[in-house]
Amino acid sequence: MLAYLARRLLQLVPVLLVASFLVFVAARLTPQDPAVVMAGGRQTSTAVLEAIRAKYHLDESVPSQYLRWMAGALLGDLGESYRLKQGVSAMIAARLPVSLQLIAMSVAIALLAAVPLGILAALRKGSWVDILATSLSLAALSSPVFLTGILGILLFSYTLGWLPALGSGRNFAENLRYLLMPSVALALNMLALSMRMTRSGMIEAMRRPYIQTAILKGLPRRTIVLKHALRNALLPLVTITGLQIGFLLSGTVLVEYTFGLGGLGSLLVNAIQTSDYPVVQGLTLFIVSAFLLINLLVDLLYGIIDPRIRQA
Amino acid sequence: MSGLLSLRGLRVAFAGEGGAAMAVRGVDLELEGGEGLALVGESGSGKSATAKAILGLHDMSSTAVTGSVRFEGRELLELGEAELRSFRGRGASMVFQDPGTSFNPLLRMGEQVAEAFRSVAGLDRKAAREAALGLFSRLGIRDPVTRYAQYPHEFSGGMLQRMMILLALAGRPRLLVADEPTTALDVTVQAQVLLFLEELKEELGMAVLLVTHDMGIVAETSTRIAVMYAGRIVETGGTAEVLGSPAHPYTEALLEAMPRPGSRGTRLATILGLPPGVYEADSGCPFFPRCRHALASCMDGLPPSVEAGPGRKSACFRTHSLSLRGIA
Amino acid sequence: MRRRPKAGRAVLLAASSLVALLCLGALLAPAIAPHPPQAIDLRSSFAPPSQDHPLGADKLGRDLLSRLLYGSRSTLLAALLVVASSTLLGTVLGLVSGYAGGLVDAMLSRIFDVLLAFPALLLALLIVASVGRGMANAVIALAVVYVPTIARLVRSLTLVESRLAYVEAAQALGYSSSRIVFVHIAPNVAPVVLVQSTIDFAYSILDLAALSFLGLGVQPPLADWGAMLAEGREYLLFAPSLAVAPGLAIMAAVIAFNLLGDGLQTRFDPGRRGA
Amino acid sequence: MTGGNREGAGRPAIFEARLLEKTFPAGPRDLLGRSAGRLRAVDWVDISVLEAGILGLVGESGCGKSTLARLALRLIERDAGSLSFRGEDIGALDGRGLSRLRRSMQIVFQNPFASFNPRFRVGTVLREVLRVHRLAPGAERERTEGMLARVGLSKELLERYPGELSGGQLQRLGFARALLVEPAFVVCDEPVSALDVSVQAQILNLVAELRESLGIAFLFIAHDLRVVEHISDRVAVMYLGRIVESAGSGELYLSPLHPYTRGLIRAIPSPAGGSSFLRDRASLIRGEASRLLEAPRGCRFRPRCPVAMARCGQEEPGLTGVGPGREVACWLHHS
Repeated sequence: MLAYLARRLLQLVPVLLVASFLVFVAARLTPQDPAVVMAGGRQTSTAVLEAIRAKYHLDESVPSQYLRWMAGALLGDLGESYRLKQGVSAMIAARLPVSLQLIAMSVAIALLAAVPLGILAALRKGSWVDILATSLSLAALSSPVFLTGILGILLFSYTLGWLPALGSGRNFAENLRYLLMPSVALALNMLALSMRMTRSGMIEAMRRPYIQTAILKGLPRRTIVLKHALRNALLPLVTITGLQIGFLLSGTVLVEYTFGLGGLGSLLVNAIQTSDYPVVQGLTLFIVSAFLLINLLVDLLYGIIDPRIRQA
Repeated sequence: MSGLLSLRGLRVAFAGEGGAAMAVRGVDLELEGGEGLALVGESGSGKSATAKAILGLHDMSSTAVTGSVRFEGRELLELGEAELRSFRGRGASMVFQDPGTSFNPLLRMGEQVAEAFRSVAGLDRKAAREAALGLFSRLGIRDPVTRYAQYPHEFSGGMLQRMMILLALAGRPRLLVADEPTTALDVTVQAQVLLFLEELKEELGMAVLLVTHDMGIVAETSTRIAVMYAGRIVETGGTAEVLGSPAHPYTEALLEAMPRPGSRGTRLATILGLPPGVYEADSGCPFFPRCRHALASCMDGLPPSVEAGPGRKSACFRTHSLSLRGIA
Repeated sequence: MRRRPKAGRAVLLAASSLVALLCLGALLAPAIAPHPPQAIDLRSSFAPPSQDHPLGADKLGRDLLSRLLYGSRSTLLAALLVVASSTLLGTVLGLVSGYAGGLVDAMLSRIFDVLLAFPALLLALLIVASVGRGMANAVIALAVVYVPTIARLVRSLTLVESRLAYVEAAQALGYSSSRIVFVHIAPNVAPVVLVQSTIDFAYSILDLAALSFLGLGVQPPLADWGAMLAEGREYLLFAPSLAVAPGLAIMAAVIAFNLLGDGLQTRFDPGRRGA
Repeated sequence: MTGGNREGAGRPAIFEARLLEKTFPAGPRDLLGRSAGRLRAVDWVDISVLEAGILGLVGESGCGKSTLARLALRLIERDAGSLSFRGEDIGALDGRGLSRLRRSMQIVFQNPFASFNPRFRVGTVLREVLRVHRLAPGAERERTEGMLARVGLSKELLERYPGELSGGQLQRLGFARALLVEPAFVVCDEPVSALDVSVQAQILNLVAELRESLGIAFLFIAHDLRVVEHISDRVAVMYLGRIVESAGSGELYLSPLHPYTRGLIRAIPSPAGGSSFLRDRASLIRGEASRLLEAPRGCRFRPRCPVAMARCGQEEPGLTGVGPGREVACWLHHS
């Protein structure tokens, strides 16, 4: 297992290096001159622009700028925002908690609902529970998060007045209320997909010969389902977790934007809209690294569930 | 004489894309306590579906099982889920074809064995663990404590099948149904597993219904044989008698198609054509189109199963007028 | 019991009719839209639904129904471009990668690894941020984002097919690699690719709308569902239909393609090969 | 060498392999994902098939017999060793040479259901062979129909899809496809193991008939010793990547020399009864073959051998002639 972990970590290095280079180059490809952006976009004298370029090493070659940036990144310094003149790392740190809480709540909501629903739908295949769950999951899969969000605001904030429409609270507890609607909106897609995977995994698992062995042992149905079938049924769900997390991170951007939450997603959108490239590249690098690490953790989880993978 | 197991007019039909797929079309079969009976047939003959029906293992949402399955006088097809659960493992038990898929790949082997002792034999956690470790030792597994914590993929196919057999016998059932238990194994391992099964049969005295396609295995293991064709039993009798002088043309054809010592350089007899499909309705003897001894009259209805000697039956119109070749 | 073929056929029929309806609406927009999509009429600002404006009008008095109808054109066309280009490229790369193996496979796989290291929308955002906003760039960005997913899928299918005896038989008969890949393997992976590209069609409608919603896709004043929704969001309190209507249009289109994907999957899935 | 046997006295070899070797990466992997071990799938194998002869190759699953089949046809590449067809070194052929070889050597596979592209009609499959090799231009229909008749299939099948055919029909079709290029040598990789006994008999008869009438030579691979002995002139027994015994078919069956061969024969359940292994437990081979990840110390069969000696743990016996046309790799039979 340790060797497996080490091997997977080692494999991450080149991927992350190339990805970071892509991120860096993408930010350099833009038609706008960073120096002009930094100067506030107004007409500025060439001398001032030259000074800005020299200060931020924009006059150096792209590879050397990249190396400088990466060296900083490794030490936790992702550069400085053109607009706000703040350190990108500090900006990320300030906005991370909201995003983390949002994502954590969404994952919890999605999985807690999806797995039982999926099991139920699989065991009662063809029943009204199954048909209802499958149809609703289609709707949930098909609704853009910003639409779900807007409908939620219309219903729960404007009409019923139960939940705040926009913004976030001052602390974790207050946030539970503020983030409830955004996290449900964000969770729906994952919930639907997870429900479908659990359902099909369960149906498949219940057909396997080892389930017949379990039946022969005279085990109660509960044990057969929860102990023998469920683990196997969850394997396909774990397999697509990487995909799900990708959706989740993408969805976070939209949800934060829709609900005016001050998290990483809205930071990214604002930075892109205002051509604040240090923020764009720093934040992208951060998200990509996090994404890769989560995927690695999921792979390890897969190894924990499935001994055949662990020992391969 | 009250038998252990009695099948009467057993039918199994699966819901398929072309309607009801009739896998078993009326099987009558008797099994005495402690007896070894082999159920033989080619693929699609309905032998596995018959075996699963005895244990009530068909998925009832898509399968219709009708007729009668009596075990020690009790009608199994009328049992509820709870009664079936206590019957399985204690009354009758089963071993499947592929030991590699018979065990849950994600659970430790020891746990899977101990679980059976807890459930079927009613042992507590500690006693079940002891029983499982004892089972490991009995199988000659070195270092049973380490192996207890290993997973199915770390065991060989032959070992898994032997474990499966012992698991199936944990509740001391009077009948063991073995569905092609050695088909997935190599021939040397097959011999080991068959021998193992034979020893257990002697030791525990349970009846064994062995489902197989291999006449050699039948001859080695079972005192009686039932030959299945297209969802029906066409011939039953003592193994030596049936193989030595078959009463049904299908049995004869099967035996003649087998390569055997001394057959080199000769043409093997073959059975032309295909068995009737699972959706096809009966018309005359099902073997008629492929039968070398068929007469035009064989198309008139289903041949009844008739006496063909002491303890023997054959479902052929010409049972008494044919003299068929067997193997010496 | 297997899902009954009848139910599968009903899903397929419903989905195809929905998709057909969408395409018809987009094609006939100039004929059936009551107004030109960009026609400003300040007297009708925030007009409620009426004979003249069946769904009402927006702040500039532009007819909502007409804008929705025209919006479907850009959405469907853009999604089609994204899916067609990414499927074509992804399939070819996946086939080659899976069949050739060795160095070619290793290099392509590493490239896909890197692209897949980005959450999908994030990569699209990054590309749009660097090449500039607008519909054409959004299409390019999403096409790039979708290629590795398709390629991975096709690669794994190709690996499975390559091990089947019919491919080995073709090799033993001395058929050329390109014949084996494109004549023999490709038709056998096609059904799965078709299902995936249908689902991708649904996803690309969502992603395109998301880019427009963030102001990085189709630019105003062009009629586009995502952009309309973003605009309408500002008047959510007193004219909710301006945001909700385009949102529901997006959802309906996505449901149609997801349903089509589901239907195709049940159609292709059962018993593809004997034994 | 496997060549000089009584059955084929005077006939030259059509196909020969010498010191053939193939390993696959296996076992635990290191930090860079490379496997430490190499599975020795085919380990110094010599075989030769005579013109119009049938060499049977028998062994249990994982012994390397299917790998050997693919090596012979160069569907996969060997690590070492030489291959020759009618005296010509075919190991180094590429491009045009290989394409010419494909017309001389063909293969029929184990699983008939996977052997055909499910999307092509039978007629398309067969005509494609002729087209690619530019055979019988203009007479494709006659050729394919003739070939179907040759393997005992009706020409109505031309319009059917493989999914509509039975296993036996598909396996005949496999022979038809292989025979269209008029090969002189056909490798059969477990062609009957997926089939019922009645269909198996049809295929065995077909192989015998093809050899008689067309003079085709076969390498016939199976795990069923009875099948191999029925169809072959000579039989080679393979164990964990190596040939351990070879002899004329009848001779091998009557008087096996290698303990493995003996155990293999004893393990076959016999429908005639009498020779039951259940009554003669001592002759049973113990244990199961495990994968060879490194060269074994001593004889590779020793862990399961009922008659192993001290020497068997030190040195691996080579295949040695012990009589006319008989070879065995066992210290018991080395003088």
